[in-house]
Formats: sequence, structure tokens, C-alpha cells
Amino acid sequence: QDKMYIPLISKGFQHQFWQAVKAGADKAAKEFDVEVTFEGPDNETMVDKQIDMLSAALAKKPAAIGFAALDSQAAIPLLRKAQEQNIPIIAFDSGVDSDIPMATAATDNIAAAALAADKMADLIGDEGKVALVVHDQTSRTGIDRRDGFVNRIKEAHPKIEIVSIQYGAGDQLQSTEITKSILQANPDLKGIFGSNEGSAIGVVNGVKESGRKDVVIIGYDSGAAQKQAIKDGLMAGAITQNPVGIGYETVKAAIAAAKGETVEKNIDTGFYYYDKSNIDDPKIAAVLYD
Amino acid sequence: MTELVRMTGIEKRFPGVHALKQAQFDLKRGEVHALMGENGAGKSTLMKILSGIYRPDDGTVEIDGQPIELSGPKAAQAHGIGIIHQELSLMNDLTVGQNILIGKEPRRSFGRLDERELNRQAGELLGSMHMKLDPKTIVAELTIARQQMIEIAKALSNRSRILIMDEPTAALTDAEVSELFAIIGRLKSEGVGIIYISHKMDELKRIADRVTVMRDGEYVVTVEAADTPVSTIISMMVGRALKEETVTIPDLDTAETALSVRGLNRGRVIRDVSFEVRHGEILGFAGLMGAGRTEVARAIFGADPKDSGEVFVHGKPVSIGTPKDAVRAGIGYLSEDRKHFGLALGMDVRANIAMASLGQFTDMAGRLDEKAMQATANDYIERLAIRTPDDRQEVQLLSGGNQQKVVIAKWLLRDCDILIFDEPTRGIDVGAKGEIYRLLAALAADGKAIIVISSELPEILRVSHRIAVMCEGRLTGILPGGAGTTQEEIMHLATLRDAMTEEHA
Amino acid sequence: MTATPANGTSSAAAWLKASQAHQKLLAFASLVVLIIVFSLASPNFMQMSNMIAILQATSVNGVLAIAATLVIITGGIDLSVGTLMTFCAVMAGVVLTYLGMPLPLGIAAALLTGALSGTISGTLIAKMKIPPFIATLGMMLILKGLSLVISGTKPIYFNDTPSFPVISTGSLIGSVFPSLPIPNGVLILFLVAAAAAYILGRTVLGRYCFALGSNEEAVRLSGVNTDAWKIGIYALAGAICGIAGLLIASRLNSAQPALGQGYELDAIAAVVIGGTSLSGGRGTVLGTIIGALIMSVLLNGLRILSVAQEWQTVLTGSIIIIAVYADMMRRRRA
Amino acid sequence: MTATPANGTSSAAAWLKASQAHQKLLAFASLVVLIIVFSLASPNFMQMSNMIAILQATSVNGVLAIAATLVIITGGIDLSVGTLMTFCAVMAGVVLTYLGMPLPLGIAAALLTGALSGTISGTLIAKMKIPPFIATLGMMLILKGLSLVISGTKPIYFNDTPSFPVISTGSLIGSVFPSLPIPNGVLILFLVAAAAAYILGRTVLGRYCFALGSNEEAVRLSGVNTDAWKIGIYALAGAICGIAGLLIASRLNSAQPALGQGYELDAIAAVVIGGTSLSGGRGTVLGTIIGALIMSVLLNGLRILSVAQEWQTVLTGSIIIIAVYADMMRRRRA
Ligand SMILES: Nc1ncnc2c1ncn2[C@@H]1O[C@H](COP(=O)(O)OP(=O)(O)OP(=O)(O)O)[C@@H](O)[C@H]1O
Ligand SMILES: Nc1ncnc2c1ncn2[C@@H]1O[C@H](COP(=O)(O)OP(=O)(O)OP(=O)(O)O)[C@@H](O)[C@H]1O
Ligand SMILES: O[C@@H]1[C@@H](O)[C@H](O)OC[C@H]1O
Ligand SMILES: [Mg+2]
Ligand SMILES: [Mg+2]
Repeated sequence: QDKMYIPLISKGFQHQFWQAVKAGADKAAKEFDVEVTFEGPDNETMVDKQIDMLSAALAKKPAAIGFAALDSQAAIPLLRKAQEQNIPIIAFDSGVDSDIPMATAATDNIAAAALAADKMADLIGDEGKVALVVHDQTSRTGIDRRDGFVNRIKEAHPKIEIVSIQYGAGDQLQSTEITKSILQANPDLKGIFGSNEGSAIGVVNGVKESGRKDVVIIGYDSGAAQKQAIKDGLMAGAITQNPVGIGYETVKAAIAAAKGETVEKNIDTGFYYYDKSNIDDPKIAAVLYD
Repeated sequence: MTELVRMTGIEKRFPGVHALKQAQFDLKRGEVHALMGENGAGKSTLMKILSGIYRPDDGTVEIDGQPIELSGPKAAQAHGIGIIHQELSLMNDLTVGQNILIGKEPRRSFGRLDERELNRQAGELLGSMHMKLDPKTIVAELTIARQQMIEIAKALSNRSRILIMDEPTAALTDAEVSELFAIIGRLKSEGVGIIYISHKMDELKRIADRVTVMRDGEYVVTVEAADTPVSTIISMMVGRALKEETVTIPDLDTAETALSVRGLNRGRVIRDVSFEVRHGEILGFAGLMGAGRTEVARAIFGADPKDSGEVFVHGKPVSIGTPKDAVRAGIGYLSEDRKHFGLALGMDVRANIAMASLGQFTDMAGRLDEKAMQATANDYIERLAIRTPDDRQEVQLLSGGNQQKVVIAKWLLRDCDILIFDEPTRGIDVGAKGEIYRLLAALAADGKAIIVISSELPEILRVSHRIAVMCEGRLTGILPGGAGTTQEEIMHLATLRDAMTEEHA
Repeated sequence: MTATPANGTSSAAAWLKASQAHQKLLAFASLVVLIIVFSLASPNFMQMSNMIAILQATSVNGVLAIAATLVIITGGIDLSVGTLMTFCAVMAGVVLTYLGMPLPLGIAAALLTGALSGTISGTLIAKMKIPPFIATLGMMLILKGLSLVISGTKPIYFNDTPSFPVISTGSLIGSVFPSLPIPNGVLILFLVAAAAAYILGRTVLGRYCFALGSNEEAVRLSGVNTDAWKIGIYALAGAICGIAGLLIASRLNSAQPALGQGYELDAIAAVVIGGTSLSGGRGTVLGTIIGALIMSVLLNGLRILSVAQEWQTVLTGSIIIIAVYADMMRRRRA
Repeated sequence: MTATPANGTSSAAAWLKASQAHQKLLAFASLVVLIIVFSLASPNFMQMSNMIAILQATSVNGVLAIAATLVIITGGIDLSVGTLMTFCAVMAGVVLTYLGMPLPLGIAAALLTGALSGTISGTLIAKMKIPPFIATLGMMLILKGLSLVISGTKPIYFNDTPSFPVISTGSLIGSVFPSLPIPNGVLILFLVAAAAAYILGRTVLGRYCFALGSNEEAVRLSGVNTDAWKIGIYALAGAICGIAGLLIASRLNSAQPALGQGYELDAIAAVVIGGTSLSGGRGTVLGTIIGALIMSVLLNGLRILSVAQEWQTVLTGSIIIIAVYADMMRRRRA
């Protein structure tokens, strides 16, 4: 019984990214001997389903809760309730617009996508047409990565034209078809940015199926297929977050908060750009997942 | 020699209905044994037990002297029992041939069908029934009369030793009835035992060898058909004697015209039909199957579009595009196909009776007055002697004849000035038929204008004040009603083909 | 001898009628069993706050399922309930936040939008004879796209209308009986259910729902303007989706334009679990509510038991099948 | 004179039958119109490479839609086609990658898994009388969960089976006619379609599909073992989902356990757009293929035109409604 119980309510569950976060959380759970559960809705539009998960988590009287909000504002009443019950909240993945969370272990998606934009510009010679295959049109990470990339291009790379932004729900097959259509419509396209694992793999597939070899692909996140694509030179490089670290730090901070210890408000779990040259670098390899 | 079939002590209860009480029945080889009884007497239920569809609560079924257990339709078929159901049970989306040979499709290796052989066999069977029908026709496109013939063909294809026919002629016209009787004669000579259920008393003398009468789920008596007058059988069925009545024709010279139809056309099925009906008049519509009577009625009622033609009600032209327009103009239409066009089978008796008159039971806020609907329903249940445990019984659980009465009640309640009854007594027992004829006469006496479409000439002669006859979409003549007109005169007009028009088209 | 299926169903049908009160009580069986099992398995389950959480989680799907019930009883289907809900929420957001109008107008906007969209679906189906599946599939996509277009692909927050969240999360009952803090959203669910049950059971519109589902042609030939009634029913269902839109928007204090697709399946599932037949002609609102509750109790209970999420899915699928099977056995036996 | 009133058939019906070839040609109308419009709108649309891309994009949904067609013709529904596809892909992955067995066994695993799962659905429906919607909804969830469980919630790659991607992306036709590099996935779609059309039109199984959908009770009363046939049809549909599983896995060179839900709606939509009625008894594989093609052409065309995604959705919804309406008008006129 009396093991400390910490539920993590995430934005998703089936994606490899989330499985990596879960792995980090499980690692911390083992290390600190606490019980952790991990749950998230099927896709990132289901704001209300996430709220239901949060309510069920609260009913279990946890020691603390880790929470990756699909929509911060929508969750505020429940977060207040948690606060009233003295259940500390630790935000993860992309942060919560509120001062309720005791700590946040997140990636700065805007900055990360801007880095991807700079790399893209570099690789295509700072001019020409590029496109984006984004995983979601309305979710925080989708918007931040799209805007981070687009705005950076506009500010710093005026000769680059963004010809198409389409959304494939992070579904590999859908993203493949989208990529092929984009290439069909823009034969002179130079590069594509895929905003998460499913989108990035879809882009790789689409480019491959279109028989094109000259398109620069920049991805996001890792996973076996994406790592392989980089090694094979199909993908130029990708942004990686530190999902295992996010999971681990979230649980660690939650334990500290539950014990009444002070925790650092912002836990920067960082992001990196990786490509063929540094993929085996231990520092990078440590934050990549399969 | 043992009987082919012997059923004894059969019991069957449905919730609220004790359908069979110690019922019994037997059948010999090569005989036609008629099973008679009022609507709801339990005839169909008894036959469903014999064909493995229902299991009896008690009692024994013996075939060739051996008691058997009928676990389902398949087991019954294995014992050589075939049935033509009272309610059509065809696969509407399939072709005629596919329906006839369902479950017996000629096959080639690997489960492949031999469709050519299937159509050949079906065509042969249809040919032996003298039916000119392409086996590749989709069943949904056929009139119910033809669908009924397909049911018969389907049952014949089984080569059963015991063949049950539950009101096979309800939807047939005389020509087809004769055809069926010829088939029955042939089967008889082959030693097939036939159980025959019908409400058409005249058929008894023509084909039955023995007659068993049932009343209220109980066995009454079995008699030799040849020795027993029909009137005796009727009185055993209904428990009292019925007196023969004939039509009395009112003097309608001064009566106003209620409905007048001019130059009605619709494709080839309605060709330039014009007629009038007066208040207080019953106009009978006679004709062979497919003559176009139903089509005329549906076109007037707005159920089908018409190509041209005018309809006047009380002398004023009315434009009828939908059944709603027709009902608003005071025209009601009782369809010949109760299952598809008459009833919401899953709903109860009360709801079905009120269906065309809900406005009557609705207040300003759209609330329904269930009490009033109940009272009305019970009133009609009593007036038409509808056999049902109560007014909340689902209509699909009623016997066929009682379902028909529910449709009649629906239109009586609606109280239209002009009522078109298409085959109103289809499946209705003799006693109730007399009731309905009297009712039609009373409605007419009340000043209503009534059209009765019927394929039974005796019925046409029994109810009509005037008789309109159709052939191939044309109105070939109007005869006076009453004793002056003979069946032959009607048949003459009903077969008066228009060769000129035919060629022209 | 055992009853044959044919006999079985008919006796069940009559029994159903004979003891409807009894029946309704028994219909809870699967639900009650689930609740008992979860209560025994975890002390956290059977607590007022969790019961309220379950009811709250049922409110949106429950209201959508009621809308779907009406349409399904007519023999139709409505795939657009989920995205219509969202579209109505967005329209309320436009009126309240973008145009800054007062609350009642926002509420009216949601309801009218729902009714209008339902009228369009109904017209496509009744007048243009487009199969309901296609008409409402098309509407589902159109409304999904329009929600994104109108909202500018971002959530609309109701920060200028502080009373907005009260619609769903406030507690009128709680303010009278402090020990029973049932949120208004739940209250609204039950009010909508009561109204829909009343309409189905006691009014002409309800009668025609069943009649259309039972035999549309027979109703038309009874002189009823079936098209008009059908459109009316879809419009009513649409307005009910508008209520769901208000509930979800108020609960999330925002109109989330991307949400909604997929919700139609949950709603239809609740309807069918509740015993309404997809072929039309029969069904009850009470059954639908029970169906929706079964779904939320299941999810909530499995979460409280900390069952791994992939197993939650497996168990949910299995229990839905078992619950429906048990329910059918019960009726057949009866 | 064309009509045969003596036959008791209307002239329209006779015409329909007399000119079925003509009819089938015309059924392409909406599709052809779409293609023409897109060709005019963008020079990039009407190119061999894009036509192949469209066909390839149709392959998975097309195969799933064929499975759904069989079931829908019987009057049932199969909501599990999408997650079953995934589950079959995962099972192929288990056999090929985790167990390291040779390719044919992986293919057999996918097909058998599909057939087995279909048998279970069919048994739930035929024997236990669970409504198809519920039985396959339950199966959808169970299979979704099991895919995650068995794969360990991660993709299974086929790196040890280098020939695996060839199943879908290689081109047998292209190796013979280099100017026609039609991928095998498309070839397989058409083979499956031809086989399904043959089964529906020429075999006993197909006959009973239509018969069951038309009037199951009548078939049963004719002494046919309806349950066994129904189970057989669901099993066949399941095996076809297994083929879809192989196609998608081979295309993605991995079994993606999280994918699949939502695909059932696309499949059913293709079936219904193709003119198969959800109430059963009628339908064609050709119609389904056209339905699936309409959907992919639409998506592809709108993407090539770079229409904003939210408007793509609105247009897709509208065009689906219009296409079906136009198709109905055409038939009514005919
Ligand atoms: N499945 C059922 N459930 C409940 N009651 C039934 C069922 N089937 C028949 N009944 C009732 O049993 C009685 C006998 O019906 P049955 O159909 O055998 O009559 P019938 O003699 O064939 O009458 P008809 O001449 O009108 O066809 C009727 O009262 C009928 O309503
Ligand atoms: N649903 C239908 N589809 C095709 N043809 C039909 C249909 N209904 C009737 N017909 C055809 O229309 C013509 C007129 O049929 P109608 O039913 O009006 O004749 P009727 O005189 O009422 O005969 P019946 O005794 O068969 O009712 C016939 O050629 C018939 O075959
Ligand atoms: O926020 C998540 C992101 O970090 C990951 O990359 O992909 C899925 C997203 O939901
Ligand atoms: Mg009978
Ligand atoms: Mg007729």
C-alpha cells in the first residue's frame, strides 16, 4: 500500500514519443520506489477526454500529478481543485499557462522549430520552396512548431518561400499521401519539415515513393525509423527533445513536491538538432529513443 | 394405412393469447385437406408448428405414424414438409429464379453457382405453372400477386410430400387460381398430401377432399367436403348461421358527384381513365391482375406521380401531389399490400389505428391524448371484431386477417368523404367479410363515395352499385351493379384488349 | 421443450410490455453489476466526488446520444453530432467573445445553429433522398471544416463571459443541498433526457419518429407529410447537439474547434448499447442514458483501478459485448 | 417497345437490366467529372505519376472497403476493419520479425488472424445474436488494445525481411512494362476486387450475402444454415482485412500498432458512396472501388491545389453529398 502514487496525464499515449516519456517516468518510479501510471487520449484534439482522465486521477487521491495540458485554460478548474486538495501539479511536455504547477519539465517547441528552420535554410542554400507536414492544426505543439518554423523563415530567410502547410494527424500513411501531393504540386520543392515522428516518417516515405532524392527532409523526435532514415541519408536531420528525461524529471519533481521540498520552477529538458554526424554522440544518443 | 400426418393435443400459448387448445389435425396421402376457421382461429399457428417454425407447448406430431420432433424449418423439410406462408417471405433484392431455388442452388465445384442451370430450372418450374415470367426479374419489381406465385413455385421446387398452403390465393385472380388448382390436382395424383387454408369458401368445393374446422384455437370437426354444404361449414366456423345477402342499389339520381377523374394517364399502365363517383355510391373496380386498378388508385391518391389528368372533388379541381394533399381533399386509400404500405408492423394496434388521424388526438402543444386513442382503438376492435389481447399488442403479432382489419379501422377513423378500398377483404374470414360489406354499405348510406377494387368477382357483384372494368390500363366499360350483371359480362370487358393502341405504341 | 427463438422474441416482446416498470429497473443490471464490481475493487470508486465525476463525464456524450436516439429511431443515422456540437460551441464563442454579446444570445446562437444544421441534414435526407449516412457524413466534414474556418483554427475562450462556465460546472442543486454538489451539466443532461423521453412518448413528433422508423411508406400513405416531420426531427436533434455544444464549451471554458470527430461513434454506441435498434422503429431515451453511463463507468472504473491503457481498451471492448449479450439473455429469459 | 408489362416489371427496371454495361459505365460519372475538374485546375494533376499516387493511396482503403462491402450487403456492419488491419499487420510483424520466420508464414499469419477475428465477430453476431454494430465495435476496441499489447506499444519493423516492402511498393507490372510502373499494392487491390466481385456474383457464398441482407428470416425458413454462412462471410471479410494489413505494413515497412481507428469510417463511406445500401441486399464491388477512388481523387486534387486544410474538409463533405446526389438523379432519370 503506502507507496506514493503519481499519475501522469499526458497528451497522448500510443506515439513512440509518449512511450519514451512513459519509460522515463517508469525509470524514476523504480528508482524512487513510487507508483506511476501514464494515460493520454487517442489524439490531441480530445480536450474533454483529458479532463475526464484528470478527474479520475484526482479521485485516486494521488500524492502529486504530472500533467501535459492539451489546453491549459480548459484544465484550470480541475487544477484549482487539485490545489485545494494540496495535490501538487507538475507540468510536462509543453507547459501550462498558469502558476498552479509547482514545476514544468518541457521543451521550448518554438525555439526548437526555429532551429529546424535555420538548419533547413542552411541545407537548401537559403532560398527556394519548402513545405511543412504538421501533426496537428490546433494542438499546442502543432501550432508552436509550425509557427516557430514559419516565423523564423520569414524573419531570417526571406528568400525561402513556404508553399504548403498541411496536417496529417501524425498518421504515417496520411502524411505519406500529403507529401506526395505536395511534391506533385511543387516539382521544384527543396525541403520539407515534418513536425513529429509520424509526420517525419510519412515525409520520408512520401519522398521515397515519389522517387525523389533531392528533397531535404528535417524531422522531429526520434524512433527507430527516423534514426535509420538519418543514417541512410534520406533525412538530413531532426530535432530531438528529451522525452525520457521529461518523464524522469516530472516524476522526480512530483516526488519532491509531494514531500514538501522546494522544486525548481523550470526544468529545462532541452532539445537538440541531430544528424548523421552526431547521431552516435553519447550525449545525443542518450536522448534518442527507438 | 397410417396417415401421412397426425397432430394431436397441440397446445400453444403466446403472451396473452392461448392460440391452440388441444388442437388436432391429420392428413392422408393424395388428399387436399382444407383447414378452415375465422381470423385468429389458430390455423397459421398450427401449420407453423407442423413446419418447424414454432415448437408446441404440448402435444405430438406424427409423420407416417412415427412421433417426431421438429427442431426447425430444416428438420421439417427433411421430413418432406413444405409450406407456402401466408405472409410473403421472399428476398426482394434477389431474382425470381434465385428466390425459387434458395438453398438448392445448382452448384459447380468450389461453391460456384451454375446460374444458367438455376434459371433453367426456375424457368421450367414457372413454365409448368404456365407463368410467363423471366426468372431473372428482381422480385421487388413484381406485384404481390406475382410474388405469391413465386412463393408457390418456391414451395413446389422442394418436391415435398406434405405441402401446406396458407391462403395461397388471397392475392390471386381467377386465372391464377385455376392454374394453382391444376397444379394441386397434379400433386395430388402424385400422392402429395396438401393442407389448404383459405377464406374463399367457393374454393372448398373445387378442390377440398376433407375439411377441418377450427374455432378459437380448438378443433371443432372434420367432415367430407363433398357431403357438407358450405353454409354448414360456415356456421361451424363462426358458431352461427350467416344469411346470404345481396346488394341493394340506392337511388343516386339526385346525389352529387363526389369524385370525378378525367383523362388520367401514367405511362402505359394508366391510359386515359375517366370516371365519376357520387356521394352514397359504391363503385366497384374489376379487372384482371395488372389491369391497372391499383395504379389508378395510387395516382388519384398522390402516391405516384401522374403524367396527366384532372381530379375534381365536389366539382372543384384539386391538385394532388402527395397523399397528404389527397387526405386533405377528403380522399382515403387503403392499400392492397398491408405489410408494405398499410401498417407500421412494429407498432401497436392503437398507434396504427390512429396513424392517419393523429391531428384529432393532438393538442396545441403537440401532446397526444393516449386515453382518447385507447378509447377509439377499443371501439374499433369491438366494431370490427379484431382479435387481439388488447390495443397495445404489436400489429405484427396479429393474425393476417386481423391485421387487415386494423388497416380498415385506420381509414374508417379518418372519416374521409371519398374512400378507396384496394382489396379490402384480402385474408378476411367469411363472417368478417359480411361485416365489412355491411360496413361499406353503411358508409355509402352515410353519403360517402366509395371505390372498391377487388379481384374477386363475387365480391364485386356483392358490394358494387356500379362496376367499372379495366383492361391493360384502360377503362373498358362501366356496368350497372345488382343482379342484372353477370360475371361473364365483366370478364368480357376485362379482356377487351385494344389491339389498335397496342400496335400504335 | 425449450422455446424457439421466434417464440422467444415474441414472448419477450409481450413481457416487455406487460411489465415495463419492472423491465426498466432490470435494464440497469449490467450497469449495476459494473458499479458493484468497481466498488469492491477500489475504495476510491464509490465516492460522491467520483460519482459526480462519472456523471459529469457522461453529460456531453449523453446529450449527443439523445440526439442520435431520435434520429436512429426514425431509421436514420447522424454522423454529424460530434462536429455539429463543436460548430455550435464555436458559434456561441463567436457571439459571446468575438462579438461580445450577452450570454442569452450566445445560448440562442448555439441552439439555432444546431437546429439550422439539423434542418439542412433533414432536408438533404427527406427532400433530396440522400441516404442519411452520406448526408450526415458530408455534414460532419463540412461542419468540422467550418468550425476551423470560423474560429481561425484556434480555441475561442469565454473569458469575457465569466458566467459561462457556470452552465456546466456550477451547481444549482449544490446551492440548495450543499451535500449534493451535482453540476449543472448533469442536471441539464437529465432535463434533456426527460424532455426527449416526453417528446418521444407523448407527442406527435415522437409518434412519427417511431412510425417513420417502422414503416415510412405506410405513414406517407396515411396522408402524413413525412418529409416535414423528418426534417423536424433532425432539426430537434440538431438543437440538442447545440445544447451539447454549450455543455462542452462551458466545461472547457472554450470552444475547441478541432474536437468532435469520433464523438459520433461514442454517441451511437451509447444508443445501441441502450437497446435502440439501428434499423429504426424502437428505442428509449432511458436505455440511451444507461448506455452512456455504462461507457463512462467502465472508463472511469478502469482508470481508478490503474489498468494499463492498452488493456483498458481491450476490456472496454469485451465488456461492451458482454453487457449487451447479458442484457439480451435477460430479456430472452424473461 | 422496350417495356415488358406482361413480365410485371416497370420499364425503368427493365431498362436497368437491359443495359447494365451502359449503367456501370455511367456510374463513373462523378469520378470522371472530378478528374476533369482537377485536370483543368492544375497541370500537375493529370500526370502518370500522380495517377499512380492516387491509385496507391486508394489501395488500403479500397481493400478495407471491399471487406466492408461483403458485410454490409448481408445487412451487417463492420466497425473493426481498421483496427483488424493493424492487428493483422502486427501479427505478421511478430511472425516475421520477432520470430524470424520466412515471408510466406508472415503472410499466412496476417490472413489467418484476419479470418479468425472475422470468425469471432461472425459468431458473436450469428450465434449470440449480438447486433453487428456492437459486436464489431467491441472487436474494434479489443483488437486496438491487443495490437498495442502484442507489439509492446511500439512499431515492429520488417528489417529482417527485405522483400517485405515489395508486396506493396514493388511493381510487377512495371518490370514487364517499364512505362507503367503500377505498384503491386494497386495490383493487389484490383485482384482482391475481382475476386470479391466473382465471389459475390458467382458463388453460393455471394448469393447468401445478398439473400441474408434481403430477408434473413426467409433464407432461414428455406432451410439454409444462415448462421454458418454469415460466419463464413465475416471470416472472409476478416481475411481481406488481413490483406489490407499486409499492404499497409509493407508500405510503411513496419506494423504501426497505434494506427487503424478511424479507417472504418473511410471504408464504410467508400461503400456507401459506391451505391451499396446500408440496409443490405444490394451492392457491388465496382461501386465500392469507384467510391474509394472518388475519395482519394478528391483528397489528392484538393491537396495538389493547396487548398487550405480546413477548406479541404468543407469541400470534401460537400462534394461527397453532391456526388451521391448526382448519381441518384442520374439513376432516377435513367
Ligand atoms: N407470435 C405471436 N405472438 C403472439 N400472438 C400470436 C403470435 N402468432 C399468432 N398469435 C395469435 O394467435 C392467434 C392465432 O393466430 P393465427 O395466425 O394462427 O390465426 P389464423 O387462424 O391463421 O388467422 P388468419 O385467418 O387471420 O390468418 C391470434 O390471436 C394471433 O394474434
Ligand atoms: N411496383 C411495381 N413495379 C413495377 N411494375 C408494377 C408495380 N406495380 C404494378 N406494376 C405494373 O403496373 C401494372 C398495373 O398494376 P396494378 O397493380 O395497378 O394492377 P391491378 O389491376 O391493381 O392488379 P392487381 O390485382 O395485381 O393489384 C401492371 O403491369 C403491373 O405489373
Ligand atoms: O507534444 C508531443 C510532441 O512533443 C511529440 O513530438 O509528438 C507528439 C506531440 O503530441
Ligand atoms: Mg393465418
Ligand atoms: Mg391491385
